[in-house]
Amino acid sequence: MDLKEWFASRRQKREAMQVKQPLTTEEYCALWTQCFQCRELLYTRDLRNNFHVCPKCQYHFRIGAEERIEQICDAGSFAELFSNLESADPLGFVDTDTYPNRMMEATRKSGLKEAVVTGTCLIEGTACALAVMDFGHFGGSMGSVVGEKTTRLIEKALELSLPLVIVSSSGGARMQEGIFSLMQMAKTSSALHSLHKAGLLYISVLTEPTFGGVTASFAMLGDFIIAEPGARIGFAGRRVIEQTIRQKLPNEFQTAEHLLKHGQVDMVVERSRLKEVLNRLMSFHARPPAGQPHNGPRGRQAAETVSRR
Amino acid sequence: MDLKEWFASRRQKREAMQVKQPLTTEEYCALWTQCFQCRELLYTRDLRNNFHVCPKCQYHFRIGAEERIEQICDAGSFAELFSNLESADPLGFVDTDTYPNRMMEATRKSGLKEAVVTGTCLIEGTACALAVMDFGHFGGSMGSVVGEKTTRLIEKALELSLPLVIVSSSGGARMQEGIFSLMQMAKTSSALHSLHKAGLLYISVLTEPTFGGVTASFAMLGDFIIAEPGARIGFAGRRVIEQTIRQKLPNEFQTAEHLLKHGQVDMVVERSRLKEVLNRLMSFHARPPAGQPHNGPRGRQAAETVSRR
Amino acid sequence: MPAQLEKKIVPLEFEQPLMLLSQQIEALEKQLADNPNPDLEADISQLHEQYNHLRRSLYANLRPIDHLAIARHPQRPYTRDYFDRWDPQWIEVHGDRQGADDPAMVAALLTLDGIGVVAIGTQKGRTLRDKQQCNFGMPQPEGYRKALRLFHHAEKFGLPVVTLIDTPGAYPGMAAEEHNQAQAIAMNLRELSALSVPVVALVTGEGGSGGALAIGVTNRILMLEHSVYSVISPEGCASILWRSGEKVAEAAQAMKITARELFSLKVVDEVIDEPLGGAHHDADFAARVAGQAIAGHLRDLGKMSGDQLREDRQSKFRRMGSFIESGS
Amino acid sequence: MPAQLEKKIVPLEFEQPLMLLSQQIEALEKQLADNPNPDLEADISQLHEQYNHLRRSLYANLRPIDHLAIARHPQRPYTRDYFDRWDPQWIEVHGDRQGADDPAMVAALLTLDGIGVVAIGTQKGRTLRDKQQCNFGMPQPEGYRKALRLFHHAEKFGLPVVTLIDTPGAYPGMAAEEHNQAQAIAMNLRELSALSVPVVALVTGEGGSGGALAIGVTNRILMLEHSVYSVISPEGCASILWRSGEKVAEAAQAMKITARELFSLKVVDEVIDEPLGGAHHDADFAARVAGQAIAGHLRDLGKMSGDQLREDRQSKFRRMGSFIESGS
Ligand SMILES: [Zn+2]
Ligand SMILES: [Zn+2]
Repeated sequence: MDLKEWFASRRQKREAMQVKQPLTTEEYCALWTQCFQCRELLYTRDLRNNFHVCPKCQYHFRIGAEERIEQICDAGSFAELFSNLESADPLGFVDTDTYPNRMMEATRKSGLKEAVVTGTCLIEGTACALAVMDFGHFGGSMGSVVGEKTTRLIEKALELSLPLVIVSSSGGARMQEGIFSLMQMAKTSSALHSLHKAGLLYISVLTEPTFGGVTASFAMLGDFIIAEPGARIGFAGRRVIEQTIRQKLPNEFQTAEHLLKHGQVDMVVERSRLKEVLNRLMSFHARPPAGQPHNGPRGRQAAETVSRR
Repeated sequence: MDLKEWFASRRQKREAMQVKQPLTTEEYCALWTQCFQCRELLYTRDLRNNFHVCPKCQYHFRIGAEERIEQICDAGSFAELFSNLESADPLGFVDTDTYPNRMMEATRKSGLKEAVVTGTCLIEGTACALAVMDFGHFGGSMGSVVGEKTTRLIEKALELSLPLVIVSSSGGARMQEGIFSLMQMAKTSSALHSLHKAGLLYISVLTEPTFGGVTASFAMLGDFIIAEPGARIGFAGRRVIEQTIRQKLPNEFQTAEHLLKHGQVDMVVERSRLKEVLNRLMSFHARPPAGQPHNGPRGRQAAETVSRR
Repeated sequence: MPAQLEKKIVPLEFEQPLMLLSQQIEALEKQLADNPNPDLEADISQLHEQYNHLRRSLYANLRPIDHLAIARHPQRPYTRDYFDRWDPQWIEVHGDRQGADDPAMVAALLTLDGIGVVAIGTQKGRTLRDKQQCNFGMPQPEGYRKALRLFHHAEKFGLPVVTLIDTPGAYPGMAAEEHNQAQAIAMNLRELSALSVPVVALVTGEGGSGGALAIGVTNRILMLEHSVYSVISPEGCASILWRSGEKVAEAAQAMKITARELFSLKVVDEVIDEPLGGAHHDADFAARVAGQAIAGHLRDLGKMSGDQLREDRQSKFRRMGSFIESGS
Repeated sequence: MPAQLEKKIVPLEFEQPLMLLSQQIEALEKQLADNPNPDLEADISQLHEQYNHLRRSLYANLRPIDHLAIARHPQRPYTRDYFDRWDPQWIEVHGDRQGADDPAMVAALLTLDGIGVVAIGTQKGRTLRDKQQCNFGMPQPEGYRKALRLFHHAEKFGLPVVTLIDTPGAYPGMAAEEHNQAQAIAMNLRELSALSVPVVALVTGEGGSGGALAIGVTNRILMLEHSVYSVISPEGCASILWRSGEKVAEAAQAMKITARELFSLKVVDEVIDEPLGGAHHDADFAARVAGQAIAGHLRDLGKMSGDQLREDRQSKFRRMGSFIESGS
């Protein structure tokens, strides 16, 4: 079988699967993946071992919450929290389909119950509260559950004096929850005020893509904001802006690198270094400064708390 | 005697006076003044009664500290403070003349001992601490005495829980005091932090011209910043900028109106309304808001304190 | 002659039947003036009655999209109209202190029913020039930063804050993105949530998305009867979910954007009645009623301490959302 | 061969005699290599001695304008050079969060002699491209606002702050004025004065006016031996007071801009010796000595409480100035 035939058969196989049953992770990650940017054909296992970053052009593929957690948490340290929350349908929303049907579809595609996974973990030995959004679930849109889980995680960080890391990826609001979706921006931001006042560290990691209500709330409120290379990040979507200003936007507009230049993110960090950088930032801020008694060894206390779980 | 002759004789008279003795205010304010902007010839007494604002084109003439105090304080209410401070010559500074000689010359011209006059007063019945700078004295430059008097006034406002009003007019630093001149920026700004934390109101009034170290310290730190129409205000001088960027600046650049457009001042207020606006702002912030017990009637207490003086 | 015709009010599409009837009445009244006739007079009187009946039933049965139309009526009172009526001597303050003054966000010191407040509101602009200057009510980051400066000012001086919301949303422009619109909004959400002074919002027209919420994290949220508040414009929602620009009415219906629906959902604390037909029929009246309602809430809130006010506001938004929690 | 020639150090004007001597030595040494000769060897040895003597006496008798020249030496170590040597793993953080990242103001998290600090410094740029990007070390308002963000960050986390000063001053440009350079500096003065963490400044090169002071309101002010600090550049002072671009040396003399003079005036707390000829002769050494000095002060300051640190800093600047107070 030559490559062309192989692709054709894979396509057929995929299509067949899509109508029959949810894809397992194994099946979806077929043997070969073509780089979106440089078009190189990559052996999927290698790609995965390389953090899903193209070894040729450094293109950072989107990854789901599960893989992200694998990449940045110490093995086995992630303890999920608040997984018992599920979306309701407060408006009885129907567009061309009902909201409950769309939720089922999202879960079938992503294997997740919601667009954010929350919990505590160790990152190179440093304990923290971690939220990871998954664009693959309902476009990473923020409904009541995303807002609630994130808020509860912030409260958990406050309770345990843990640093907080949120890895964002979102298309924006969950329109099907109407005003409730909007209000999650206020809820999460307000909780972050308490965290801020308590002097706890919050690192926001922005990944491809992060837009709308998520950007305009917790994602932009980090003490440090890290973006992944090439990630597109903004408030308004590219198309909306182009329609408004009636001109084409430059290619680099709203990329991580563009945001760095415009002072919106602290650093652009390749995925392979993310874990290390997160740990360094957390360790740096956990250490009591020379002779300063008013800043306790938060990190260490916290690690004990988490490992006691 | 026709007008031309009259001018000639006036010029002669002036020149004669200048070599003989310091001019008194009476002599200096001759009968007629030509508007710098519209060239209209104005009867000086009328001009003075009109706040030294051209009735034809609204050009705001520079006025000295004495006249400013007259214009905005309730008659007889101004009680000067810290007039016992005089400049020293810490560097033994000599350029083409000595610093002490230049100080004497400045005093001869302005009739003032220093470039700022400080005290307490009532403005339409509201007590406040007031500093007024005088560009006519040493170009309103900030040396140790300007910094010290201003700082003491801020401390006085803090002590008496008075709102603070500073009317600025300055060419910048007093170069003859070298580093000490620079440090007045830190001294005054630091004192304003205490005032700010104490929740006291500070209104900064910017008048023609306000530049350099004064702008980059207390003048820009007001809770409200008011500018006089047409006043030129900035950090760097126009000429320095033009030399740096090698192009002509637009006419309106660094005017009060330009600053308003660029979000740097709260309002541009004509001189005839300044007293009223100052009072309204101070009264507004003195009043305890409805049912809010945590904001006492500062204004009234303060007025008693000042009238008890 | 019906009052709204005297004031040259532009009729909305759903108001066409009313307008036709009113034109008929006008024509007959002209005829009557030229040629007095008791029968005609009786007819006219009956038509007047019919008109009033139609008017009441029309406004009693508005669809969400009709409310939206009223909320966006070009003659609807804007923020400056309310400020003018509440305190003719209100003091405007300008600027973010960092480079711009955004006319789409108006900041004021004013006295409302005897209470000195810091008032902030989005402004759409009335004339074409105003509209352009105000970006049709869409603030830039600089506008949100001006608001934030005034929020902190209010905190410093213990002044209550009133916000008026009437915006399609934050401006989706290039400079707005580059100046970090998202961060400007997020900071306002965070800081506004934690003020220790009473904060009350009134949605006067359109409450558009995060751009509205950025001045809407308040102890009380009031809405004028015909105002709307939504996470995305019905047009945007229709084009994304229905992939059709024609399904705006359906989107408006599905999202529950009207004052009364949001009151039922417990997101909004009070719906303020407007003059029949909308606030633009009697701006003075609308401003008076709205001002009194806000002042009432400020007086209530004024009984709380700073900590209580912050706690009240934060727990209000803490509760927002709807989800299912299974036993874990 | 003298060390500084090996490193291809660009000589300053006042260093010309040294350079001539060094060239002579070089020529003779070449000759010696081709043609061994004990007399020549003795001559050379004597010349070396003479060279060292001249060098010591030259650097012991520098005029203010010579210090200025060393402070501005194109090979002088810049902020990034110090950071690299103090902590090769230092983490750079960027941006004012509001639209720009100013390369003329570098912000870092780094560990200095075991102490984690927030470090801020002006950066002149080494290559032509760097220089242009860094505006030759003249920050824009956005740079000062980045610094302010990091000052507040340090306060939140109880981290000491170290600032490195090497700037001709804030940038006198059009956008800088429109973005309110003055306010950016003033806010830094106010906020920096009130931090409750230890703050130490080191003037490494030029301390230019308000643009330097904006990161210089610190508990301790240290200066490298050849660095300068002044209210206006000697050039600016000469052109204003002498109305002559040729009186720069006089102006530099009159203003008392050198580290030792400012130490005598009690404005500066410590003068840090540089390698003979200046820090650019041995950047590693200069960085080590400076780093140890700073760390020492941080350790001293670390014994104070937050309130004491603020009080210490504020009263330090409260005392600055020289005036006559007559009995009132
Ligand atoms: Zn690739
Ligand atoms: Zn005139």
